[in-house]
Amino acid sequence: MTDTTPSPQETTEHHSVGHIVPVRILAATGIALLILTVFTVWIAGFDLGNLNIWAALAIAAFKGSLVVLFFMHLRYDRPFNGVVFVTSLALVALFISFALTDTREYAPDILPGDATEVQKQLAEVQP
Amino acid sequence: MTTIDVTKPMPPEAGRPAEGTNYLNHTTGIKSWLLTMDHKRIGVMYLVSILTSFFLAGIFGLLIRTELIAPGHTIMDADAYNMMFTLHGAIMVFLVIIPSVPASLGNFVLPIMLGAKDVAFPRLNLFSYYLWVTGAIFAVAAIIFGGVDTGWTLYVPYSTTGTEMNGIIFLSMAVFVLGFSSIFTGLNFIVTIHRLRPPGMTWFKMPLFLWAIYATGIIQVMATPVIGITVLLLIVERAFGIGIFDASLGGDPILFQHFFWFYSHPAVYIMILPGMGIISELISVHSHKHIFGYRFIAFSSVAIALFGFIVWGHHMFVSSQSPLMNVLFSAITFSVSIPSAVKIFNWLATLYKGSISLNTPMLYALSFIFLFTIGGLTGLHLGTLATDIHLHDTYFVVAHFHYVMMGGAIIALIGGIHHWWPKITGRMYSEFWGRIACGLVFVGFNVTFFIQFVMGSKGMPRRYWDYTDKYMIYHVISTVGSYIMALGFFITAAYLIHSLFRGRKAPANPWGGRSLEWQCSSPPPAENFPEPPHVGDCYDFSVLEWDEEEQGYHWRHDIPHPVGEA
Amino acid sequence: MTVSPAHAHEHPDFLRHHFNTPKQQFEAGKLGMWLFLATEVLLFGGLFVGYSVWRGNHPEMFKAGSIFLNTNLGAVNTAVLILSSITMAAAVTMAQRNKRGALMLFLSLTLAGAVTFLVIKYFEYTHKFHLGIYPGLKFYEKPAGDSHTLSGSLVNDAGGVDLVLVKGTGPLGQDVTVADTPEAEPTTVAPAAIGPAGLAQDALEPGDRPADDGHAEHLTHPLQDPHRPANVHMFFNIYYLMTGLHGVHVAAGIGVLTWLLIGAAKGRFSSAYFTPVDLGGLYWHVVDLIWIFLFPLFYLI
Amino acid sequence: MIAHATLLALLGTPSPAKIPGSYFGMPEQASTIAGDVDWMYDFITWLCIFFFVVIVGAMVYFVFKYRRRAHVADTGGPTHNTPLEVTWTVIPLILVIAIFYIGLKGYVHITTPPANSYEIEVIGQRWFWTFRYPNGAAETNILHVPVGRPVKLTMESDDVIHAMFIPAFRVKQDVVPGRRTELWFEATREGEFDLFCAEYCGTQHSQMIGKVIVYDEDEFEVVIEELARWIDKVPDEKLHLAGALMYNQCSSCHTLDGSDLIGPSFKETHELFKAAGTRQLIDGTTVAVDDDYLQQSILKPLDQIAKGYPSSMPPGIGTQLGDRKLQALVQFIIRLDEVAPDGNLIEVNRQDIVVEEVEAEEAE
Repeated sequence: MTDTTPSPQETTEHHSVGHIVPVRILAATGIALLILTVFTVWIAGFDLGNLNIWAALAIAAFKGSLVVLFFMHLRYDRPFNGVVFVTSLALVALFISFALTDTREYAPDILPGDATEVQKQLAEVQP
Repeated sequence: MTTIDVTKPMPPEAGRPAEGTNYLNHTTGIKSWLLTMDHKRIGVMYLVSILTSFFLAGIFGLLIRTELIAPGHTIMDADAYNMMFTLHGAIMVFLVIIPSVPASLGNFVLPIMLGAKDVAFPRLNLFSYYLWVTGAIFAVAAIIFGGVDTGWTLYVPYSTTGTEMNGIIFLSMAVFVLGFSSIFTGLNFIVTIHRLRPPGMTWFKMPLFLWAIYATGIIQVMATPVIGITVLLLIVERAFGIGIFDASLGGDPILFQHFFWFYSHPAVYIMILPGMGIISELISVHSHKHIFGYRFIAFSSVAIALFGFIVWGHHMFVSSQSPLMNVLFSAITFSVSIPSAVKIFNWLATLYKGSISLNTPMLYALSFIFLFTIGGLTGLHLGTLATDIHLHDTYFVVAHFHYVMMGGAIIALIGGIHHWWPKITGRMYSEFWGRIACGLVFVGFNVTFFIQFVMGSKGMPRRYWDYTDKYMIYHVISTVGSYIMALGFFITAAYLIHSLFRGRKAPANPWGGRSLEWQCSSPPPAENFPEPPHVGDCYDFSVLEWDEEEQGYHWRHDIPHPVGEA
Repeated sequence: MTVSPAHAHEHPDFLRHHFNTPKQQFEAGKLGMWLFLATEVLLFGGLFVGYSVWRGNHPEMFKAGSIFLNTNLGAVNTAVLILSSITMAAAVTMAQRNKRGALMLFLSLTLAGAVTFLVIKYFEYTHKFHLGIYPGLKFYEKPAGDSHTLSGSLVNDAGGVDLVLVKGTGPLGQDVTVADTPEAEPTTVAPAAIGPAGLAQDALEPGDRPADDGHAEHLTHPLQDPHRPANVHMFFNIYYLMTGLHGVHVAAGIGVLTWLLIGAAKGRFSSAYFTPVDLGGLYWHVVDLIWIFLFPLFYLI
Repeated sequence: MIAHATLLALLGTPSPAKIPGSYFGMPEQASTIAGDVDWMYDFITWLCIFFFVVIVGAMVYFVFKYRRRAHVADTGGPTHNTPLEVTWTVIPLILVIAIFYIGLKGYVHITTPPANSYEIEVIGQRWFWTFRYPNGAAETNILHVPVGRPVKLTMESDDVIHAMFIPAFRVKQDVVPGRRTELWFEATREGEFDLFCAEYCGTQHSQMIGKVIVYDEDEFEVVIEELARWIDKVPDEKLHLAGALMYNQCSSCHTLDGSDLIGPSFKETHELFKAAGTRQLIDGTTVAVDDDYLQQSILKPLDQIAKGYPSSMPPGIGTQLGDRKLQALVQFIIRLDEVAPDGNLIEVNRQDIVVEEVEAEEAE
């Protein structure tokens, strides 16, 4: 490579590498995360039925986004790095949704009470 | 687009270091190989290791075919046979085909084709080679300490509670380690292609082989971790009885199949995509004709990689997967056939009005089109729900995946080895014996596997040590074919090894290739390019001319270097 | 093409030969790390799939099992990891600003957080082991020599019988040991409406259940609770799997942080070259990220 | 399931077409769906042949026509043609959508058992199949079905995954532990057909094969009635011969000639019984080989595992036999020297050992 011909990837800020995130933003993010942790524990104390699961997951997802965007600099980073990360999350989501859809669909075919290994042993021992 | 200052044509000698030194001899000693970080040497080490494994697993394959020549006990008992087909499958898949093209040829030519000095992370590259070696050692340990008879698919509950053979944990560890070797290779190549392209090497100037390797890298990075966690779960399931997969402990055996195929279907594309990349190069170079429909081929590679992630359930149509998912997966499965068809048609169009030379690499490329077309088309029978129910787990499937995996991936690998052999070793092999051997392999392959389509549709289940007499004639033909094929491979090994010692010195560009590796000397210098190379249209052959004296092609002196014309 | 072979003057020591500029090297490293993190996400992703399906099939087991996890310790551990993430991010900023002393300070704090996390985890695990909750069915196997005994008992430190081991050989030939308790009636394995584990759909009525006050110590442990669903210890298998793999990653993180601290002490990092600190930081944040999901999934819901 | 029903409603059951036999190697047809499946199979195969001929034909023609005649570096020629490329993307797309649709129609038909199906329970075990009929009859490895009546197999596995595969009926379904899976067919011809295990299940996977025998409706009733009752018609002194008829259930693990398979050879057990000997167990104790031992080791095989052998025998085998058949097996081992004098089973026919007067008693 030459001085006069930057590679396609190179931007104008040839000599500065990476983005510096000020400590005060980091501290603010961290405090938000701690508050959210307290919040999620507090909200789990209420019996909201299935809503508990979704609330906990939503808070966790929000916390995760904060970590990724600020601690991991993704907000200031090349978009492609974000694409990589989001792709991996999307694949996990795809995997979970397909596997769950399938197991829910065939759940009626599952033999009731068929932890056979456990059951047989119990049956043999108990008179 | 970046503008490049072009003032003079690239001299044919460009990139050539002092006479006689190249990557093979610039340093010597066993240590200079074992600790090398040069992608070319790592590629060569991979090539030797992978071909050794191929030889071993090929012998297993021959033993399987020999056992099956007649019903009942022929040369081994049922347990030995079960172990044999397990090892044949596991070694071929995990140690040979998955790493074959990317790790050996990909490692060797990728940075040179790209115009880079090395891959992005040379140390990681060497590390992934040693991970491969570790995986191979684990696989050998699996044979020595207990054996494995689960089939390469490791289905639970057979693998967790059903088998008396204890090699399963070693084999699982081998798969885990080999998985990470594959991940690091893919990761390395993706970063290399993203960040190490020299000036002028835009995405659409890359040779199609690089697009294929890039698409492969995506799958390697995004799918392989799942097989890692799958075998980890398998190990804890077998060792401790965790109960995730074992129905007798409340788990779900079908879930294991989801886990397994979430990786192993995309892995099919890890195997075939690089092969398709090789064929794109071979067809174009040996026809001396610009590749037809560059963008369609490039995008079809990426499309195959992406679609490949959402079709895994078509391995589970009769597994008692829910009908809803069966229908969904069948529908998506058909979408994968389109990009493959596009590639085939584009290769044909490339042949049109070409100047086709029937030398050995080209013969392999044409064999690939022939065999892969059969393999791909018979996929239609298996993707169709109603017919798959009958054909699933029969020899029809065995024939289908051998046409794709062997007729596709392995034939492409062998073709690629012949294509780049002069570049890698600096020697020419015997063209005569090359064609003979290719013919034997081609004929033997078809005799071995085509008959298995018939046998399968007649209902012969796979993985059977014994069978009823009515299938015998097909088995006999198949076994005879496998011997013919083996003869072809032995001849190949013989003349290639012979060429190392007695072969004619290879010119820099024996075929008239246009991509950057043909602009280096044969073998290439250690540094690849002392200066960043010039990049042009890598399928524009008009800049080359034949040199009778050198018995190869060189750059035309009267034409300015074509960089910047786009 | 103009080639300036003499750009060696800006070819600093840390720049490896096949890169042309520090920026190229930095960005290659960064992309490589993000790809690696994607593989980590998918590795854990498999376990999250296992969790979802297992939970879908055995919801009652999660209800009965998660009571015995100590929410307070889990929350403290979450806070510890978040704090260590803050200090790690700060360490990167300090490296970028050439502040070596501050860099070392923040790295040390991060390291302390990692160690604290593992220490707390150690106490959580040992407490469960003390209760006789081990990962895996086969883990209960007694030493060889009496493989034919059909039952035995595990005596805890206090001299009481914690659980009875039912031991024998399964129909597939493998040795099988099943934990059971004297109190558990065979009727507790009534067939479930849905789900293969032989569990009553909701064996635990809210009234039977000890209050979740975050202190599991005074509860009868799950294997002795007569109202428990059968096989409730299977819940702990997925718990041990996921937190265990996470723990391994924390341990690896300790290695990385130590290596960074040594590098910082030797003055290897500067505003021009801080790639290892940055990449180590990315790894550490992902370890934090995964825990952010594990905590509510096991301790809260 | 709901989604499945919806699909069924949308598509309707009748399949597009039927053919009497396949051009391309499918086995004989013996079920109502076989004609559909073969039609689809042949349709796809014709399509494949068409594309194969076009592709390979073009390839061979080009290779011949444009073979290299001189060292030309470049030949010109087209480098792309977007309309053409779009065409050969879209046409295969339309074709595969069509194939998917016909496959889907057939599939929904194949996987939806009619409501009036005759139900047979199937247990897959290593390495044999057990079929149980509504009237209590049971047999291993031979499936008796009536012609012209839908039959539904409800299948469970006792150990690992197996797969029920009947090529002549074009049906296959995995049999998964912890799950109940179903498969249905309606046989169209009388005769004997192959039945395979198609999912790898270990050492004797390839011996886990059997027969489907299709009868006309009346004959079928007779056969399964006979199957349920025959053991009651065997007089006590001929019970050992009845045991010989049942030996095929044991043969994958226990030999008659003294050689070892998975379990101890019956010959060895027989000799121990004759000599009033004892057998070493894996826990180090010994047990007298007497009548009671023989019964118990069939009923509760896991309680007394002979030294040197794995504890592999499924407990279900003994309990599902019923008392009379259990006695038959015990007698079979006790009198093994009569039924298998040289390690080979003598030929026994069911008709020869069944006594009619016993039947008369039963009839009362």
